[in-house]
Formats: sequence, structure tokens, C-alpha cells
Amino acid sequence: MHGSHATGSPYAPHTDAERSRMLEEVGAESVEDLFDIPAAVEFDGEFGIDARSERETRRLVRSILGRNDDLTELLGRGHYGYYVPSLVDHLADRSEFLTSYTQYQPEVSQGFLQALFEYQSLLVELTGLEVANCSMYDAATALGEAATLAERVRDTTGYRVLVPDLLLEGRRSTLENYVAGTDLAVEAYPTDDANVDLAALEDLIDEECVMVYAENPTVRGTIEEGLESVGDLAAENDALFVLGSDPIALSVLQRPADVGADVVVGDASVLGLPTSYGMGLGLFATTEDYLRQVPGRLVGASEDATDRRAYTLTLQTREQHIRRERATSNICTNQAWVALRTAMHAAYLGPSGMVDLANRGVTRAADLAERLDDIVGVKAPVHDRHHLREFVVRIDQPAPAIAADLEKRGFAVHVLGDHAIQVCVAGVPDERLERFVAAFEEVVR
Amino acid sequence: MHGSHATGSPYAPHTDAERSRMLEEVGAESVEDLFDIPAAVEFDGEFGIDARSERETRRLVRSILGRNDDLTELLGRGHYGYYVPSLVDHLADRSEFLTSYTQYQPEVSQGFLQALFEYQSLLVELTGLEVANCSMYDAATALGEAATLAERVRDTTGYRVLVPDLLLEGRRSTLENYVAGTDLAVEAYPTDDANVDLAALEDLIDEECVMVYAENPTVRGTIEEGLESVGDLAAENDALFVLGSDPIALSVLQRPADVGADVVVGDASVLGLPTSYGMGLGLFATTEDYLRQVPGRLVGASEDATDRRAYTLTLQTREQHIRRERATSNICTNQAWVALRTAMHAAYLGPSGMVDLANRGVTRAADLAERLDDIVGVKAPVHDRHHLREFVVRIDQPAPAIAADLEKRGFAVHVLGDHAIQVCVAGVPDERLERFVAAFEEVVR
Amino acid sequence: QYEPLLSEKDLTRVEIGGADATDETGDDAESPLPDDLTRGSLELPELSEPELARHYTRLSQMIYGIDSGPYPLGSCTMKYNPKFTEDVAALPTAAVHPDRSERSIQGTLELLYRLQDYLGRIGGMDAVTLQPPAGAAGEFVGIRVAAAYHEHNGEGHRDEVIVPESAHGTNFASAALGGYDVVALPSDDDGRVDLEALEAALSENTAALMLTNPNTLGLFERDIEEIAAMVHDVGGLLYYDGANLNALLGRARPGDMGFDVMHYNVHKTFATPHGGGGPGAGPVGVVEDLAPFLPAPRVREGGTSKSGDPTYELFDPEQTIGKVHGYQGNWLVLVKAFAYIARLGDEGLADASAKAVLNANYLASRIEYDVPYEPFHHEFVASAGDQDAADVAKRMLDYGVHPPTTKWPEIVPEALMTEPTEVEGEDTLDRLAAAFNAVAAEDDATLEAAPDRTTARRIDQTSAARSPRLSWQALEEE
Amino acid sequence: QYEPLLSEKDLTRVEIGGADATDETGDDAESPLPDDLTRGSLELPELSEPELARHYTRLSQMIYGIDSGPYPLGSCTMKYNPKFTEDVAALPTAAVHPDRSERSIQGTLELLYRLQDYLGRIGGMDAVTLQPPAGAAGEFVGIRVAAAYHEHNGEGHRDEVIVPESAHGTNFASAALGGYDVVALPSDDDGRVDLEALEAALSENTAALMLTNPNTLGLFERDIEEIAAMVHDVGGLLYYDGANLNALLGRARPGDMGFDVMHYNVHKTFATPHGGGGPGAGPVGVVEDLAPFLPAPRVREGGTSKSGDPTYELFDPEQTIGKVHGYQGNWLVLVKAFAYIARLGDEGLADASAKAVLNANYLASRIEYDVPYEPFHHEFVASAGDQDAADVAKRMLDYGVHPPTTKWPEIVPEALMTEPTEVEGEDTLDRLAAAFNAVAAEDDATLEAAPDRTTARRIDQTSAARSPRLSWQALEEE
Repeated sequence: MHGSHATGSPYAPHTDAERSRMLEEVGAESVEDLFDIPAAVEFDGEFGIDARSERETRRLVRSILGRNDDLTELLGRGHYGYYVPSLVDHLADRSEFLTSYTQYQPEVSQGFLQALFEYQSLLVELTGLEVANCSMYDAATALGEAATLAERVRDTTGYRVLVPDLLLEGRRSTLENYVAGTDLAVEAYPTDDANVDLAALEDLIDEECVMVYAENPTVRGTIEEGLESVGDLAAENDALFVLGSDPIALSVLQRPADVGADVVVGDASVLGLPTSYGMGLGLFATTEDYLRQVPGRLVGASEDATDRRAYTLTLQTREQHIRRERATSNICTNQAWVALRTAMHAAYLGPSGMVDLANRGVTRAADLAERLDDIVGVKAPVHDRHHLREFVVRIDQPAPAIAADLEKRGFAVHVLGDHAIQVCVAGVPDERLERFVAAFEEVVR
Repeated sequence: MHGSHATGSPYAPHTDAERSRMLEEVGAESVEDLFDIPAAVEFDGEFGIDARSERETRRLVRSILGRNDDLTELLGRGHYGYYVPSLVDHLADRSEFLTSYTQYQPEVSQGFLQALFEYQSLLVELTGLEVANCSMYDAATALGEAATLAERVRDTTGYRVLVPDLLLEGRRSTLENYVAGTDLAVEAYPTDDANVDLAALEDLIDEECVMVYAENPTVRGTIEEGLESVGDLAAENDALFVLGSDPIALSVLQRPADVGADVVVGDASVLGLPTSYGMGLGLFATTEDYLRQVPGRLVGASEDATDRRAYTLTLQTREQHIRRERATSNICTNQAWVALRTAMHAAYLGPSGMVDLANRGVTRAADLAERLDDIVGVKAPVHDRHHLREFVVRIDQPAPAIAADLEKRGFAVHVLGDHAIQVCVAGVPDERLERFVAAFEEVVR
Repeated sequence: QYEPLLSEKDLTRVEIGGADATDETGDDAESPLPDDLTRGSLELPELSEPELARHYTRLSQMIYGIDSGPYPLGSCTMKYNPKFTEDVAALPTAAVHPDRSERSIQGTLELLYRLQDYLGRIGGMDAVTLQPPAGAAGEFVGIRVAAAYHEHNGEGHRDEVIVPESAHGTNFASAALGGYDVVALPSDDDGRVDLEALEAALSENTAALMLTNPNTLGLFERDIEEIAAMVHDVGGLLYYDGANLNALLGRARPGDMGFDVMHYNVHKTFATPHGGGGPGAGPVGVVEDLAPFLPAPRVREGGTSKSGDPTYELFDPEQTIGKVHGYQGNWLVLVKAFAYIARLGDEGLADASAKAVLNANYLASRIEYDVPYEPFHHEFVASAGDQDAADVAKRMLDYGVHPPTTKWPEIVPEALMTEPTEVEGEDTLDRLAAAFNAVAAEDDATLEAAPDRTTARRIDQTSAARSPRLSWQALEEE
Repeated sequence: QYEPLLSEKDLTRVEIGGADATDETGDDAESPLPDDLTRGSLELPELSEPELARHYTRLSQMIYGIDSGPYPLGSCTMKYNPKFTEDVAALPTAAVHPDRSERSIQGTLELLYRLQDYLGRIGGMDAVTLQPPAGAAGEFVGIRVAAAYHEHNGEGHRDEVIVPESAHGTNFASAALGGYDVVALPSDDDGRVDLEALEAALSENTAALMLTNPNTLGLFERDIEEIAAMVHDVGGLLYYDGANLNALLGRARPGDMGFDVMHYNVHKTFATPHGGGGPGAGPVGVVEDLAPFLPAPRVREGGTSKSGDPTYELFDPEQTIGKVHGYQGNWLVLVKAFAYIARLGDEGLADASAKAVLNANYLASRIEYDVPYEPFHHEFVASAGDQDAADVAKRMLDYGVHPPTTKWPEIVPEALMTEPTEVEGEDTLDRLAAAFNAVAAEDDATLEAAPDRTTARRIDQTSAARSPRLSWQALEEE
């Protein structure tokens, strides 16, 4: 019954007669009798939240979210707004995918398990590492998990975790929380023109280091040029080399396995999700050596009783529901459905589409930088590096005021400092970039 | 491959290598060799239509449709904007429903056949007639089909088809086209204060009449008060009594079978479709007597080889693909998917929800009329009748100008004449009606 | 496995008139209408949203759709339906009432105008109406336009429409609905129009010849120029049934072949979903002489808006036949068709035809059934030979594929009319061929017992028709 | 039936570096980056949209979801997920970047603020963070907040967290991740917290006690006030694991019971879809004293806009522990949770709990397995007795229903932990009970051979773990 006079949950199907029969069956006078709550802690039920019809609720949310301005976002720094093909929404929204639980009964979950197996395989190809789990929450928590992995697998007295000084605050802070219960300590190493300062890193690193973290591209959009050296330094000091990246970048940039990475983390939802206020998908891949120390869920191939190929969650003894306080992580619910979407989007693009998207991230960023650089009082890019998707712009005028002006003209950019902003081309149509350049010329004039 | 450089159909999966292998298999050098088109009628392929990416195409359509003004529509007259619950979209959009063909292979179409069988059953309950088909295009074409049915089943020399003088032009014109190939002639009978003028009808009707058509509610939203008499007059003159209505009206108004209707037509998409520029769902129900003369598709229950209940299209010898020029109609593709949506929406509401929605159509219309009537220079409703959903308003000022003013304030109404408009409450939230009254007061001031 | 009818899950009776009201009906007991204007009660299922979600999910699982696998129904053009076209049709701005003022729905009018233009270009036609809600409705419009044209020219005596024996059943029925006598035309030995028979059939009473090209055997009517001349010579019109247009996109246009009027099946050629039997859309294009007779209203450019964009308006063609639909047809379907054409463009459309023809030829070369007529284009008609084509189809279901159209056109004994469309790749075609060939090797008993791997086994059609049970009410009476 | 891996359908190698470029890569051969910064090639499936649509449609058909039937997984609260919540999360206005200026995303901030408020009311908590992306992440935040609180009070020596033996595994793991020693607490004979054991476990080293209430047996911890007093007396904090909150909505609030900190599982209690294992969201509520330690940022009202509406702003709590997610958690999930709560309101939420408890009691009364502990609320734990609970579950699959959670909590031998939730009606519960009872009557051999009516038969877990094959690359090497 869905009329306006329904007062209970619209999703509980019981008719009054049905409820009466059921109460009789259980031998209770009323539903209240079934609750065993001491009077002292009983609550009167008045939250003060009004019920609404479905339509009113939709209007409410539409009205609230309607307060968000409609801006063209030239924003990146770890969260990107690539176009997600319609196919992904339509297929991922099939209720079998959307509403099922973790695949603890694999015999009725083969479809999801296969999709996650394919997701893992995608990451194996992208990273060159042998093992990828089927998701963490996001790049920041994946980084935190990498540090706890480092602590478990590094049989030393080491405690130092080295990260770039430019590391995003959200990632650094999350990492700090993840290692708060350990003896690990996070330290920043210097960067040089946005990339790893190899000389400085060499000075800093020692055998107390259990992990060195670098990102490619860096938070400023630059492409690292000395990752093999970082890998060598880490290996020489028996530290894990953890590399942060994402599936689009990994489509063309140096393969992590080739530069000695032991773990790859990052946000895989650059494929599969539109901008969603930071909701993400933690990518986590590592070498076979650490297989039994991997956090999170793994899907493996097996056979069923008729010897046909079948998939199942495996190595579950690593996990919290079995190993409890000795688990490799506390993660339970992860981001499976986002991983499904990422796998779908990657399959839609195919390798040539992914490479193309990455390469266009290089060329379009370079083109935009060149056009901005032509403007008086503007230097772009600030860093003398190759860039993917985004770059820093120095402006003579105060950056916050310029950004506010741009916002009034419909564009959002990152403010990095008093005279620096960062802009990103990912997902922004050419025609919008044209208009951005025009708007930019106006506001810095 | 979905990159921007794909030049063929994005929905043809062939790789170049695949195409070569296939050509080799068929023994052709190129695809061109497979076409057997005389040079004289060959076309160069240049339509002058640009290809676009999926995203660009979406943006194009969004941009074009963005030119539609966002108005609150107080519009009805046969096409209504009731709220369609989200459930309907999500379930009807499952690709098995959306993309399947007519159920010529019932063994792999049981789900759709059952849904259509349920739709037919819904109409049987609503009309009280024994037979409902599983859709015509819309109310107008269903009316046309009713006339050709009348011609087939009325074994007389009759030719007259009587319709109300207020009949919507789209329905009247469509009916004229449907009978253009027959000896039938359409004539209007007078209405009295919007309803059937029984005395006039009695004068007009004779044995040359094969069909009398009435609507309940009428196009002006009034509820008929003498339908039994219309039924009696038709029966006495051996004419079919065809009644136009819709599922919401039928939920509470007199049951067509009880007033002697032989055929019920109308638009069933008042449930299941939002306003969609007139796209509809032709309702068609009749008595068992005319079963083998029914136009369109029928789903019947049967058994399969294991004696389990199964559904199938039945009585197909009535249809064009078998009977050709002696078919009961030329209809082939119908509105099956809309019928599915209507059945879903009706099931969602349930009988109490449907009755509630209809009753609120009576009370909310009366309330609005009363409030408008309070305004100086305004009379509402014009007709001294019970109304469902909508009513006519007389205004002292020129109606076209008032309607244009209302449009500027965000409201669309029907202009009926120099000093009359018609307004409809169906699907309009209370709060919008409040604002409409305020706007109305302003514009007629 | 069996999913109960909604009525078998729940059937709730709601009393309606105030006088009959009982306590059970609660707040709704009070009817705002007098009893003599209302019915007594309403008895329908009353289920919750979760129950309905499961019901319809389960029903959907008992349906083979285009996303389930190949769907080679000849003459039906079962293409993949791009997902994004659903999104554009679902835009809130597409939800407008047909009685809105023209100035307030410029977006809708612009889209219709652009689609009229696209279709005109694709068919080589001068004017297009988007009103017909399906292919058969398009045929009927064509017939009515022809009638009005002849009437206007003082030739109202023309009372015959010629239709090839192999044509779609709707051609016959649409002509008959228009009041015409249908003259059936046999094929020649090559499966095409028999020119001598045509000559014999044509007369001063000929209103029109309805043709499909390629015809239902997939053969291009090579004599089309001569046919057009013959029809025009006796004052008749040439009608193009657009069901097979997917074979010709970008390679030939009906308008260039001499056709005067045509319909387009957007749910075939332009990939709008079939929806289990509709809604489709059947726009009609005509040459200039026939434009004045098209249904009303159509859309044209009007003036220019303040921002410099063109504005659009509705207009009634001067000699319009009036309307064939209460409003403007299946709007939401037209939006999807527009999006499809705008996505593919010239090259995509031509490529679709090329691959559709390649696929048909490839598939035919891989199957063991005989294909008597060629060179075919986007579809071919194989013969099941000694087997019963309907049984072949049932058995193919057991191999997990959808069978072709069967037993039609009758020109081929035990016809298997097969149209793979461009959306299948080599591997799927091979799988489909394997299914054909597996069935070809099986005996009649196996075929007659089929299907046995489907949701329902072979369904008894005879008893369904002999004692029709068309509602749950009918079942309850048993 | 078998659906090939994408890699088995196609595996295309694309060369990347300019130097390695071959003709096959066409226009993309030209890499805009120097070779030493790029990889050599990328080898992944390259399939068309129709092929992918079929692949994922087929995969979906091999999954049991909430729209497939009852899903009585104990402790998982598998409710029906209202369809409309997907629509609101898909609104274009919801798609914003996390680095947008606060003034440009007032809608997002308002929704978050309102959800904080809703959750505070529902839990009886003073302050809420929405950042944790899942329940376990919420637990970790609770643990970190407790640690920061104790540290701030100069009690950094507290290094123990007490967790009942019957608690969710995440409690143990989250406490351990926070650096705490976990002290496991046995249950008393009635299945509740053993107060004597608790007394023994509590000390000046106790940082917190983590409790689920009702506990995993569905039993309300009747001594909750005393428990709270005992924990508080030693200076510890009381943590509420929100996994079972669906039992109490509108009838009791953790804040009123003396809990200091809690998490909410919105994908359980507030019906956001589980998505095959996430994303969920695990907001954390705390009493006033702990509010300064919550993660940064949170949302609060700022000033008033020109139109008179309140404006919202982000702020960092004074003693914040920082962040536990790169941004603000699973935003799209939070939108759905907000919509669910706004739809149901006070009465709907209370009714959900009432029917959830009624359903559990009804189902338990209909099954033949023994249910040793009561009075339970929204879930109960039956014992499979001599049968193996895991085998019971496998066999239930053959009856077309999803089985309960098995073998846990270990306090019940061969546990069948069953939570039907409020969305099932009498008929579905009867069907579920029939499945339980049918299996109860079967012999071990039948159970061990199960399932045999599912897509895959019983899967070999041992060999999967012994020789892990975790990618198609690993399969290809074989």
C-alpha cells in the first residue's frame, strides 16, 4: 500500500491481517511484547524526522543538491571527472550486481566473482605485479594498508616511512592514522621541481626505512623521471617501494614492476565513477611474495564439483572474520561495486582507448599550458616536466581572488598558494577549455 | 574500440582482421562486392550528418531539449502527468523487457507474456468486460479500431458513427482516417453542459447507427450522469456503445459493463508514463462476443509439454501476419513496453492506491475550482457537474493573454476559447497549486 | 521456477461507494462522489514494492532479449540498443505535455525538425512526418496520403493497391484498412518482382505499388527503375516499405530509386528498442508532390530567437489528411532515434549496412541449410528442407540462441528467414551457425520434442486458441 | 552456460613507446612521451559495447541479489534497496569534486549537515562524522577517537580494548589496527555479557569496551546500564557497534544506554545497497566530550545566505585525529542513506524495527532447528545440531533461497544466524521456513553433495587457497 496515508515503512509488505496472524503464531499480543528492552533505556520514538512520499523525498534531495553551483571543474589532484559511458550505469545498476552481498556463497555469486577476478586481472596487467586485491576504500586507505603491510613483511627494526613532502594532506593524514597503532613514523622527503629529489632521498634513506612511497604522476601532475633509482634505493635498504598511480596513468607510464615497485596503490575509480565528492576505489597490488599478507579480499579461480571453472573468495584466513585481531586488515565491506564499474569502463575503452585517453591527458594538458603561458603575467606549467592531465600555473595576481573570479564565470580550479593555481583537463570537453582560456584571459587582465 | 578515431558504427564489433577473415570466407574482395545495387541508383553515402561521441551526442540532445521551458503543467485533456514511481523505470528498463521482440517464441518470452496477461487482467477488472488486448497505439487509434470493429460485427446496413461534439480534434481526425476506407460516417451529437445531451441523442440515433461513443470523464473533466441511458439507446438501436476512459477514472467511476458498454477504449498510460508529448497506450476491451473480431494482440494462458501453466500469444489468425488483408487490424508493433509500465504502476498503487488517486482527482479539482471561483472576474467550474482532475474556468479577461502571462510565471494551462481556460490538477503537487492560485490572482487582477 | 500471477499472491477488494463502505477500507471509505456515479468495488492485487521488484525481476529472467545473445529474426532488424539513448529519452526536459504552447517547447520542436531533416536525407525524401507510431501506421499514412493525392487529382476511382506475395502482412492489411482492393503479385523465378505480372496487374485503377527493397528474400529489386516507370506510367504511386532499409544505408536511397512515399522503422533501422512489441515509430517520407497531404501538424523553421537561434513552429500541410494519432506519435522513441543517428553520422550508418550485409553473407556461408535465392543483402532465407521450420526454431532455442523468423516468406519452403544485423561478431555468428548445423543434423522426433532447456517447454497453441483464457479472472472461473 | 573471461574473448596488445610502434597501432603509435617514461605495451581485452552488454548481463544472471528472493544473512541486514534512492544519487548535481570551494557546493554541505543531524537523533549522539567509508572504518575511527581522548587526558597508558567473544571480527581487527591489545570477553550462560568476567577484564588499562546491542545472538544486553557504569568507573569508553541497530530504531538509542561512541552501518540499517561487498558507509557518532576528536572536516551551519537560507561550512574539530579517508568518504552512499531516512521518518523507521523483530520471531517459530538463546530481536541463531551448518547453507541454495550466516557466533554449535529483516512478508518467510525444514530432514550425503541446482556446483575452496590463481594471467600460465 503506497497511498499517502501509509504510516509504516513503505518497504515492509505486511498487511494488518498478516501481522495479526504472525503475532498469533509467535504467541505475542503485540509487537511491543517482542522487545526485551529495560524501561530505563526505552526511547519514545520521536526523532523529529518527518516521513515523505517518494516523490516528495526526491524533490527534497533535488532541491538541496540544487544549491550546488553548476561549474566546469578543472580539478584533479587525485579525483578525476572522466566521462563514464552510459553502458556502465545501465549494467552496473542491474539489481543482481547492486543489491547482492559479499560473495560468501560463491555458488550463487559466480557473476560478481568473475567480474572481480577480471578487475584483479586488469590491475595485474597495469602494474605488472602478480597479485591485486578486489578493492580498498580509496587511495589514502590503500596507502595506509601498504604501510601496515610493510611493517608485517619487513623483518627489521625499521620504523621509518618516507613519503613525498607534497603528499596530499588527506593521504598523509590517513596514513598517519593507519600507523598510529604501530611503531612506524611517517617522514617527508624533499621533492625537486615536483618530482622525487633523488639526491635528497639517497641522503635520507637508511636501513631503518621500511617503506618509500612515490607517486606517478605526482600530485602536481608531473611525470616521474627516476623511478628506477627510487626502486634501487628502496631495495638496497630493504624497504618496500610503494608506488601510487591510477589505471589511466598506468596505461602508458612506466610499468611499476619494471621500476622495482613492491606495492602499487592509488585510486582506480578514475575509471567508472564520475566526480563524486571524493568517493573512490582503493587500488592495491603487490608481488606474489606478499600474497599471504595482502589486506582485503581476493578472488581466485577454482573448480566446482563437476570440474568446471568456478570463482571464489580465497585466502580468507587473512581476513578479520576468521583471523580477528591477527587479520591483515580490519576491512570487511569494501568498494566491490565500484571495482565492477571500473572493470566495465576499462573493458569499454579497451587498451587502445585507455592509451588514447592517457596520451590525450598529456597532449591536452600541454596545449592548455601553452595557451595560458601566452598570457601576460602567467607562467604555465611551473614545473619543467612532462605532465599528465594537470599542471601548476603561476600568476602574478593573487590566486584566491582569481579563482573566485573564475568561479563566477563558471570554472573551478585548485588554489595552491598566494600566486599558484592548478588546473586539470581530465574530462573537460575541448569547447569548455576554449571558454576557460577566454575566461582566464579576462580575469587576469 | 570507442576512441574518438573510430569511424564506423560503434555498435558493430568487427575488428579489421575479423572482417578480412569473414570476407575471405564468403569469397569477396570487399564488402562493396556484396551489394547488388545498379549503378544508376547508387548513392554516395553523404547525408551530411556528422558522427559524434556518445558524450557529445548526449550533450547535443540535452542542449536541444534544454530549450524547453520548465513549466508546471496544469494540463490534461487526455494526457496526464501523474508521478511514476521509480520502481517502474528501474524494472521496465531491465534489458530483457526493453530489448526483446514480440513474443513469437513464447518458450523464451514467458516473463513478458505473463506481464501482458496481467495487464489484460487489470483491464478486465477495470472495465468489467471479458476481453482486453495487450495494447493499441493510443486512445485515438483505439477509437478508430473500435469503429472498424463496429462495422465488422454490426450486420446491418448501418453507417453512422456518433461522437460527442466536444471530442478532441486529434481523436476525431484519427477516427475519420480509420473509417475513410469504409462506408462509415462520423457525426457529432450535442452535449449539454459538457455531458451527453440525452434528449438530443435520442432524437439523433436510429438503426443506421453502428456505434455511439461517449467519454467518462468528458474532455472537460465532467463525470457523465446518464451512461446507462446511452447504453440503452445504443442497445435499442443495435449500435455498439463504445466508452472512452482511463485506468484511474475506471477505478472509481461506473463500471463500463454496468452501463452497457460493448467496447472500452482510452489511454491507459495515465499510469506508467510521465508526460511524453502525447505518447500513449491504447486501451481496448470488449465483450466475449467479439473476441474473434478484436484487433491487436492477445495473450492467453495455456500449458506447456509438461502441463505447467504457460502463456502465449493467441488467436493470431486475426492478425495481419497471417490473415493479411482480412486481418482485424493492420497493427503489428504496438505499445507492449508501455503496457508493462502501466501494469507495474497499477500494481504499485494497488486498488486502494488507485481509488485514492482517483478520489483525490475529484477533491483536489473541486478545491482548486473553489479557490479560483473566489477571484473576481473568474467562474470555476463553468460546468455544473462533478469533475475528475480538471475543469473549465471562465475569465472575464482574454484567455490567450492570461495564459501567456501564466506561462511567464511558470504555469501552463489549456486555452479553450476567448474567455475560457481549462486546468488540471493531476500530478501537480499541492504546493504548486498554491503558487498557481497566487499567480492566477496576479494575472487576472 | 514458476512465478505466480500477481493475483495469486494477493487479491484485495476495496469498496468504493460511500453506502457500501465497510471498516476495512479505512480513510478511503468516504467517496467524494455520489454512489450512482461510482462503481461498487475494485478488486486487484495489493503488493509491496519489494514484492513487485522481485516479481518483475523474476519475469525479466524468463525473457530472451538482445543482451542475451544473437536475435536473427528476419525482417525485424534486432540490433543492439545503445544504452545512452535511454538516458537522453529520460531527460526531465523531454517530459512535456502535447498541449504546451509552441514557444515553450522549442526544444521538442527543434529535435523533431532535425529528425525530419535527418530522415529526409537518409531516405532521399522531400518531406517527413514523424506522427505514425509504428511501421504499420506509417504504411496506413502512406496509403491515406496516396488516396488523398489521387482524390485531389480527380482520380478517386483508383481502388487497387498492388502488393507482392512475399511482402509483409501489414502491407496487405494497411491497404485494406485504407479501403483498397489488394492485388497480390507473384515473384519471378529469381525471387524478385515479375515484370510481366506487374504489367498485367497495373491499370488505371492502380493507386499504388507497395515494395520492400531489398525484398524479404534480401534481394535488391534490380529492375527498380523500370518498375517505377511502369507504376508512374499508369499514374500510380510507388510505396517503399522501410523494414529492410538497414541493408542500404548510405548506398542507395528510396527517393533516388523512384519511390514516392516510404516509411522508416526506427525500431529496426535506428536501433530504438523493440520493448517486447513496441513502442516503435514509423515516420513517413514523401516526394514534394505528396507533401501537402501529410498528417498535421508538422514542424518547420519559423523565425529567429533573440539569441539568434532559429525558432520552430507547427503547421498543417495544405491538403492534410488530418491525424493518425491523438498527438504526435511516440515522442520518446523519436528522441532515441535522433540520438542514434546523431551518434553514428554518415560513416556509422554506412558501416552499419556494410557489416549487416557482411554478416548475413558470412552466416549463410557457414550453415548447412540451403539458401535458394541470392545475392542477398542484410538477410537471407534458408530452407529447412525436409524439416519443419517451426520445429527447427524450437530446437534452436535449446542451443541458447534465438531462432530466425520461420515459414515466411512462403516462396521458400520451410523458410528460415535470417537477419543477423551488424552487431554480431564472427564468434557469435559461428555460434549461431553451429546451432543451425546441430539442428540440421537432428531427427524429427528430437525437433518435435524441443525445446527442453527453456523456461517453458513447447507450449500448446491449439488449446490456447480453442478455449481462450485471457485473464486471471478467466483462470479463476475454471 | 559458462561465460568466458573477457580475456578469453579477445586479448589485444597495444604497443606504446614511439620506438616500438608498429603499423598495427595506427594513429596512437605516436606517443607524446619519451620512451624512457613509458611502458612498452598494454595487453587487455578490446571488445565492443554489444559484447560487453551481453557479458555483464550474463554475469548478472549468475548472481543472487535482494530482488531474487529472501536474503536472511544474520548481522548483514539485507533489506530491499529502494529504487528511488539510486535516482537521487544519480542527480547531476551530486557529481561534484571534493576540492570545490565551500560556497559553490552548499547543496552537498547541506545534505551532509542534515544527515549528521538525522544520525545524531537516531543514535542519541551529540556529534557525527560521515567520513568513514564502511563499518570497520567507523570502528577504527571510534578506536582512534578513544585513543586521542585518553591521550589528551594524560591516560595514554590505556592499551586494552575489551571485545566479547561473540562480537564481529572487525571489532578485534579494528582495535588491533589501532594498536590495542584485545581482551576477549566470554558470554554468560544466557548469551550476554558476563558481568563477572567483565569486572575481571576491566582495569585502569581499559581504553574501551566494544559492544553490539542486541548482540550477535539477537539478545538485548539487559545490563547495559550497569555495564556502562562499570566501564566508565574505570575510565573506559563504551563503543557501540551499529551492525544491529535495525533492531532498535525508535525504541532505544545507544546514546541513552550510556554508549560514548558508535558507528552506523548505512548499508544495513538505512538500506543502501551492498553492491556485492560495498561501498557502504560507517558514520560515527559520539557524545559531546569526544566531539573535539572526530575526523576533519565536519560540516556546520555558518551564516545565512542572501535568500535567508542557512549556509554551511566545513570545520576541523579542535583535537581532531585527522583523516581516515582521502576525502569525505562514500558520498554517493550517504546521499542514498539520507533519502531513505527522509522517506521513512519517525514512524517508518520504528515500523521497520518492529517488523524486523516480528519477522525474526515468526520465522524462528516456523523452523525445526533449535534456537537456544532468546528472547531475540531482529535475528536469531539456530543450531544445525548434528548437521554441518555450512552444508545446510549449501543445500538451502537448492531450494532457491539464500541461506543464513553460518558457523558464527561460535557460542552456538553449527550456528545458523538468521536475520530476515522487515522486508519479507508471511509468504516469503513460510517459503524460507520450508527450505530450512526440508534441509533439516535430509541426510548428510545429500547435504554434502549440495548444491546441485545452482550455476556452479560446490566449489573447491581448498585447492583455490592452496594454489591461488588470482588473475587470467595466472590461468594462462598453466
